[in-house]
Amino acid sequence: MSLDLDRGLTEEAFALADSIAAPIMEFAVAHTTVTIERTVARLFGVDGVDELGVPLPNVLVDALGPGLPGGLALPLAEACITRNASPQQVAEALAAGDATLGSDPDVAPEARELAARLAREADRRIVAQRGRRDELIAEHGDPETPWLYVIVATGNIHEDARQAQAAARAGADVVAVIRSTAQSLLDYVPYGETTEGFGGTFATQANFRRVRAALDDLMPEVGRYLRLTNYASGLCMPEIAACGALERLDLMLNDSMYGILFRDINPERTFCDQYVSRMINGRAGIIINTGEDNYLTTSAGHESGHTVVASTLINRALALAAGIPEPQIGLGHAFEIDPDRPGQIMEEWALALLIRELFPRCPIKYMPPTKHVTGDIFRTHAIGSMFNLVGVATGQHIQLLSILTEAVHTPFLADRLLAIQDARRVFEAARPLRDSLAPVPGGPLELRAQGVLADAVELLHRVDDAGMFDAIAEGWFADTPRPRDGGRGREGVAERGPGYVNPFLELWEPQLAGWASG
Amino acid sequence: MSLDLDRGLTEEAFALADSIAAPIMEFAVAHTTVTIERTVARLFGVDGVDELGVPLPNVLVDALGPGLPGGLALPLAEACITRNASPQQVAEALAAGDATLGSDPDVAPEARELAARLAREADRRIVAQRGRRDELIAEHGDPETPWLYVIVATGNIHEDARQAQAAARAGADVVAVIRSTAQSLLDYVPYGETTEGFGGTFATQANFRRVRAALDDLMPEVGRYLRLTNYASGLCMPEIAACGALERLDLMLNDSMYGILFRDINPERTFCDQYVSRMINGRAGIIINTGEDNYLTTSAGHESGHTVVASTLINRALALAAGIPEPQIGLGHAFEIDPDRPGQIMEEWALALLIRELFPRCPIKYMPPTKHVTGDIFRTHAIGSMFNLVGVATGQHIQLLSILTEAVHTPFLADRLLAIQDARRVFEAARPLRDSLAPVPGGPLELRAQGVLADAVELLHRVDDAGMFDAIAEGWFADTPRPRDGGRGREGVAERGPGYVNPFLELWEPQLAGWASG
Amino acid sequence: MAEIVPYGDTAGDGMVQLSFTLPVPADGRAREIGLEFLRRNGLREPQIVHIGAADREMAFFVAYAKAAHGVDPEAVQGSEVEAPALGFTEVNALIERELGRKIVVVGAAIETDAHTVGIDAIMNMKGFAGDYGLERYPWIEAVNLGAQVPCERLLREAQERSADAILVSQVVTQKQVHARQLTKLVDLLEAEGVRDRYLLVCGGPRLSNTFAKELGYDAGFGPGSTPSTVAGWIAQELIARGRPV
Amino acid sequence: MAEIVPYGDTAGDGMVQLSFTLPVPADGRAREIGLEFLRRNGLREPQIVHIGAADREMAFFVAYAKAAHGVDPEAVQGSEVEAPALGFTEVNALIERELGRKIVVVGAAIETDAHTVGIDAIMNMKGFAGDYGLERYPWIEAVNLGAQVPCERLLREAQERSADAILVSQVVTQKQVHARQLTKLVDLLEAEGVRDRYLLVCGGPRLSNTFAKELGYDAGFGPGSTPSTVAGWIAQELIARGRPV
Ligand code: B12
Ligand code: B12
Ligand SMILES: Cc1ncc(COP(=O)(O)O)c(C=O)c1O
Ligand SMILES: Cc1ncc(COP(=O)(O)O)c(C=O)c1O
Repeated sequence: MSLDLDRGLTEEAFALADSIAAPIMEFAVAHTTVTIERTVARLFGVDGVDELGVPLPNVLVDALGPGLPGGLALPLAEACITRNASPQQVAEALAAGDATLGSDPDVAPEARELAARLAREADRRIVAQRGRRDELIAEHGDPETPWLYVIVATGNIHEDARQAQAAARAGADVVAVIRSTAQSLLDYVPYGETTEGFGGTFATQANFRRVRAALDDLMPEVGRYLRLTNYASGLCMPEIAACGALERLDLMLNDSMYGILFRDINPERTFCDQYVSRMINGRAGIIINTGEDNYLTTSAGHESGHTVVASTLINRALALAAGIPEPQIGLGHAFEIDPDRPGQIMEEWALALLIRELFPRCPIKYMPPTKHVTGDIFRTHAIGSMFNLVGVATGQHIQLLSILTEAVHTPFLADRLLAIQDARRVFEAARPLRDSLAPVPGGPLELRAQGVLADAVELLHRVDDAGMFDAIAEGWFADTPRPRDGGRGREGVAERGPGYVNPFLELWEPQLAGWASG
Repeated sequence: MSLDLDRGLTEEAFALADSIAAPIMEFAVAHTTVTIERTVARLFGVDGVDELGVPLPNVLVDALGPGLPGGLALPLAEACITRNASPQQVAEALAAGDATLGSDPDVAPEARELAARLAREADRRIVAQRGRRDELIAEHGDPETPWLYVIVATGNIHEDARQAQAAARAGADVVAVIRSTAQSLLDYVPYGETTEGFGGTFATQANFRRVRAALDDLMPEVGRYLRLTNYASGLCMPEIAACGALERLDLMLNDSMYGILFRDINPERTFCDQYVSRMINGRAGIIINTGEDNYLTTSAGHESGHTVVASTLINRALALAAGIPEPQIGLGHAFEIDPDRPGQIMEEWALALLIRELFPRCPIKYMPPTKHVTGDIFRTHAIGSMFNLVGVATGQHIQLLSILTEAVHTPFLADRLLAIQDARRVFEAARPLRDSLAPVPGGPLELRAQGVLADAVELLHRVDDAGMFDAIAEGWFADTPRPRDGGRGREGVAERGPGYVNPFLELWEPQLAGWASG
Repeated sequence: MAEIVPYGDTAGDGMVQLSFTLPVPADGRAREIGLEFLRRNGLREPQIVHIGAADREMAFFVAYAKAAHGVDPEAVQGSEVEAPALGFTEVNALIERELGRKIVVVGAAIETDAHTVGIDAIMNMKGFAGDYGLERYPWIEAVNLGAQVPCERLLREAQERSADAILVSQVVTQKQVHARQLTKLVDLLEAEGVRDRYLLVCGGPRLSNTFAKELGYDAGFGPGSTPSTVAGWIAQELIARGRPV
Repeated sequence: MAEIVPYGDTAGDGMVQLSFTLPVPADGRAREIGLEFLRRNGLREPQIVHIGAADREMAFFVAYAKAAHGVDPEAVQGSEVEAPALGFTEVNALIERELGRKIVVVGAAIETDAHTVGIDAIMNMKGFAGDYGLERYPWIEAVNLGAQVPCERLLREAQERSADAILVSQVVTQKQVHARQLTKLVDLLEAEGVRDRYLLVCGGPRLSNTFAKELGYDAGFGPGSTPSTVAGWIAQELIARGRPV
């Protein structure tokens, strides 16, 4: 299956996306945020909470004071040297009121060295997990695409682990643990294994570890590598990315705009955070997943395909700029046009094929129908099956399975089973369609795909002219206007001053292939 | 969507089918059967039952005695003249033991004339119903294809009528009333409105009338012509066809081999009966539906596509030979490959497209998955939805809707509703696919279709060589061997002797375009 | 009126379809366990038509059975909100004529709930399924506070704007979080002694009018609600309550 | 062992899914009528998640609710036929060793039932899902009489061939026609005083071993049965009964 896309137009689209990304990257590399600094603490090995339940990375960065002068790395390293203690011990002492963050010029050179060493150690741990993944894949095998991606969302990590195993036994390739409502608005990462959540389970490092172990245990039984996912997006993107890197998550939801549009997080904050979080994801070999599917829940699906395409191009440009190679850029899109609309299936097919063709090397992620499904679970199941057909016929890489109770509740154990069984059946039964059918030149499907691409390029031109911050403020994405100075978390953004030190950036930034040239 | 079919091969296929049909037709035109003679009685206006419940047409033909000398028409007409009575009155008198069938040479010429007049009257009634259908279609409109065809099967004709109306309100275009189990083995047509049946409702003239009226009443409300269907196949093909003609059925299941293969009816009997019943169907403007779908319930669907194709070609040749024009030949085929088989959807698509292309002017009828569906009603519903997609994408004319409880029970009211809603949605959503996608030359789908056609031609060659009676005896169709002299109802076949008179054949046979030349 | 029972194949057969998962292996004993489960729950003539393994020790069942009890529709109280079938123009005309001033409406998705598409559909210009939203009504002043609004803030805004009606959306229902959050708002209004000042309305896909009333709301709107129905009901109710101008 | 309840979202929640049609219009009162119907049938915390019009006076409901009662799996009697897990070769070897003669089996779809695919799957050469049918067993003489065989004829054939086992298929179940027809055969055997002479086995997609036993059969085989299980059970049972050679 292949569309007759205008090469000139696609090249224009990629160039525009790079041009749009450039000013964002300029802003990002010039700033830091509270969560970026907390990430330094986490990667230095700081974990746990104080007696009020405040995570120690927050205790440290709060101690740093507003403006985050110079960043956390040096003061923390200095304190380590002065107290001859580990970062964790310093944090605990600080929490107990027994310490302050040093600013001792005498030990500065030594501190820089310590910071650099701690960073290299963290980097080694991350790279080791990456290597472990490669080993396990070699040992247990990698599933065919589309990968079957399911979510668990009980609120209780132990039930989640059990249901993740059930799903894997049934055939799931990727398991995502959905977060509890509103976690993305917390300016800290909760701690420990959790058993209470609404609409999902808290993303914590311990919870990651719990489900990771459950899946690792099962690989010999199911005979394939099982992937684990969680969400970076929110107010703690880089911290969660760090947790994910340490606990060997395989994919992470990481969108450059999701927090802005869907959680009213400040745009400047998000653009800084996504950059560093993506750098970590990239280093960890984690596939990022972007969230363009969400646009179609607040805008009409059949009118907004071009916003999805434009956004995937921008998300890709920003991911490349953060050092993520294309095989780790899982751009998102969705089967989300009203099923009662005449021609819907053809239009979905066209968009899915367009995304596939635009990004041949990306593990694109296809999201299921959600908004227009109803409590008629039979109808939802059938629509989901059609989504599976389009997914395999257009060669999607990651298929987030549609659940028949999408409009009712977070998936029951058996709901997920039905979804997996349907996907397995349809993928096998329809796989040869991809080589069997081709778009009729000038037919409705090809025209639709070409039209969406043309509209996307037109939108990219406007965004490029206006600049990304203004485009978002105008509500051009997801019909949701977000001003540059609005939203949560802006107070946590600070300029990287001249004395700013971040040994991770020193380690990783130079390796970037040069974002401006994409 | 169009397949690159070898014109030489398709022409060969049609020619072989004609050649296979010829000896069958030779046999059919040389014989009559008890039900053919009872049909004469019915069309002469005889209806009702005797005090033991035996239908009067049976009383008459039983009186004729074995060998059916000369046919019923003349003796009955003679009795009418001698007694100055209508055929109905003669039949009643006969049943009461007050009359015999005359063989009075004196009135023979007059009787021939009366018989011819009675036949012309019956023909006028049939033609009037046909005209009425055309009027009603002009008035209320004809639905788009694929027509939504559903079955009702409660056993009680009044519930059937109610459910037929509910289905029509929901969007059904064609309603079939399924017959009670084993009616096809009755060598008579039951009488009156019936309220007891198993797995279906008896096909009686009164029952036809009851549902016909229910649908006619609803046309103004739903704004389209509503079609009614029943089954001719069995031991009473021409009689039921006559009832259908008189009560304005619009479609009738009428297969030249179904009774033989699936009801173990004698092959000679069936070939005679199908001929006369089809002549009546043709005259009545009724679309016949053949039953190739059934083959795939006793044979494996993925191995037997070519038997379906071969059979449609033979069924078509026999229908043309009985005077039915192509727009009334609704050849049947089915979506019946095991859904767990890799490539199943591609193979189904290939077969559906092949049938569509072979018979561009026939209102082909597409039958749903039945054998491989299970009590997992969610799975069955999703498979049915895929069947709907393939149906509309390949341009099927009549789509017998899949029911989610196919493997459980005859359809509940709501089961049918879900089927209709799914079909309506998918047909609208996927209609443009037909003009959007084309088979890739040399791709798996095209190769599959070409392979099935080649196998069908090969089978036709073998059948042509062996002759149809032997082919059936060998079990080449539906994996079910049926010897020429086996099965039910052979005792009801008789040669048309030299004195044989059938005014209907005299009326209709000369109009046939000459079956031997197709 | 007499009791009615479900209609499956024919009138009076009482058939219902069920599916459920039991923590037992999907082995040779599963069918009888499933049947016994159904019988213990009062279902008659149960049939298990499908058993699938949902995990090693989990069996998924699809079943049909006859309900033991019917229901008398006449005896059932409660229904969806009954609003006058008025359109955009009529509602505005009604407010102008009967109240002579703009109705002030404040709305939000409260507490942890970030789902705004529902409340937006009712309040924003664009509306829902071709029916304009409250913002477009010249005789309604509609203020949509958006997502995850704490109850305290919603009340403050309502007070500052002298609202006539408070509109609350709740979409996430897992572990009854919606019931808790909706109750919190009622408690807050009562604690401040201002419950009577507002028409208190909630909506969401898992809410019903009856349930809303149980929680202390004046009305609850379920899935598929349209702005004009909501507007019509509010106008009618304010007029009926003879609210001073 | 303790009682178990259904597992929906989490352990112990007791959730079941239902769907049903009530003869009421799908209007504003339908939801409450549906909820009351569920409550009257003992279901707890019912939720109606979908209402569709199945006709003018017919509403189709999809619902979720909690079951009021659990079930103790240990206390449940009965199970599918327990046959030795033997394959083709083992079963033949067993018959040869223990009986030393061929087992004779006569089978049919009886009375009005024309569905032969099930009995063919068990008896014919080809078998089912890769498992050979009884005809292929050198130590079984299998006679398949086909469709719509009257009970009288089946019995006659069994007598003439001195069958060890009679195999009956019943697929159509509407209005309990299968129960009637199966009972007819048992009655006939008893009337002739030959019931004990045969292993009497039935099968079909809506049959269970327990139900078959209630009707007076020795065993009943449900959906997905395989020839080797049936053959294994018959061989084992004949041996256990110490049937004279
Ligand atoms: C869109 C969507 C989102 C978007 C929301 C974007 C936004 N700005 O609103 C995003 C992607 C951000 C999202 C996130 C989450 N969601 Co969400 N989401 C949905 C989805 C797909 C559609 C909801 C929707 O927009 N419906 C369309 C509107 C028009 O319908 P409606 O809300 O019913 O509104 C109508 C009526 O109810 C009524 N109404 C509604 N409110 C009000 C208020 C008043 C006053 C009145 C009068 C009427 C009224 O009128 C409206 C018009 O008719 C549903 C699934 C579904 N199909 O229902 C899940 C769903 C609601 N989400 C769910 C969950 C769990 C979440 C998350 C927690 C995790 C997750 N699964 O992603 C997060 C966190 C959200 C949070 N903190 O609350 C669950 C809730 C489960 C439950 N019952 O508890 C659902 C059911 C999906 C599922 N099966 O898991 N979600
Ligand atoms: C194929 C089929 C037909 C074919 C039969 C061809 C033939 N030669 O058998 C034809 C087209 C002729 C037909 C006709 C009718 N059928 Co039919 N048919 C089916 C269908 C699609 C598949 C049945 C099948 O072959 N299954 C595959 C076999 C392998 O499975 P099985 O029978 O369950 O057998 C297994 C086990 O049960 C067991 N088993 C079965 N028998 C026995 C016996 C013994 C001794 C043992 C040990 C084991 C055993 O072992 C087998 C292998 O595992 C079903 C729907 C479905 N998907 O179930 C409807 C179905 C059975 N038919 C039905 C009906 C009503 C009819 C008709 C009355 C009307 C109609 N709808 O067309 C007619 C009349 C038939 C009559 N007089 O009996 C209904 C029955 C409803 C009910 N529960 O009462 C069904 C369920 C369809 C429906 N939903 O309406 N049918
Ligand atoms: C890109 C992305 N990030 C994060 C989330 C989840 O975020 P939250 O935890 O805020 O619901 C989603 C959910 O749809 C998403 O698409
Ligand atoms: C062509 C044809 N005729 C007749 C029938 C129904 O026949 P009976 O009444 O024997 O079940 C069918 C059912 O599938 C059929 O396909």
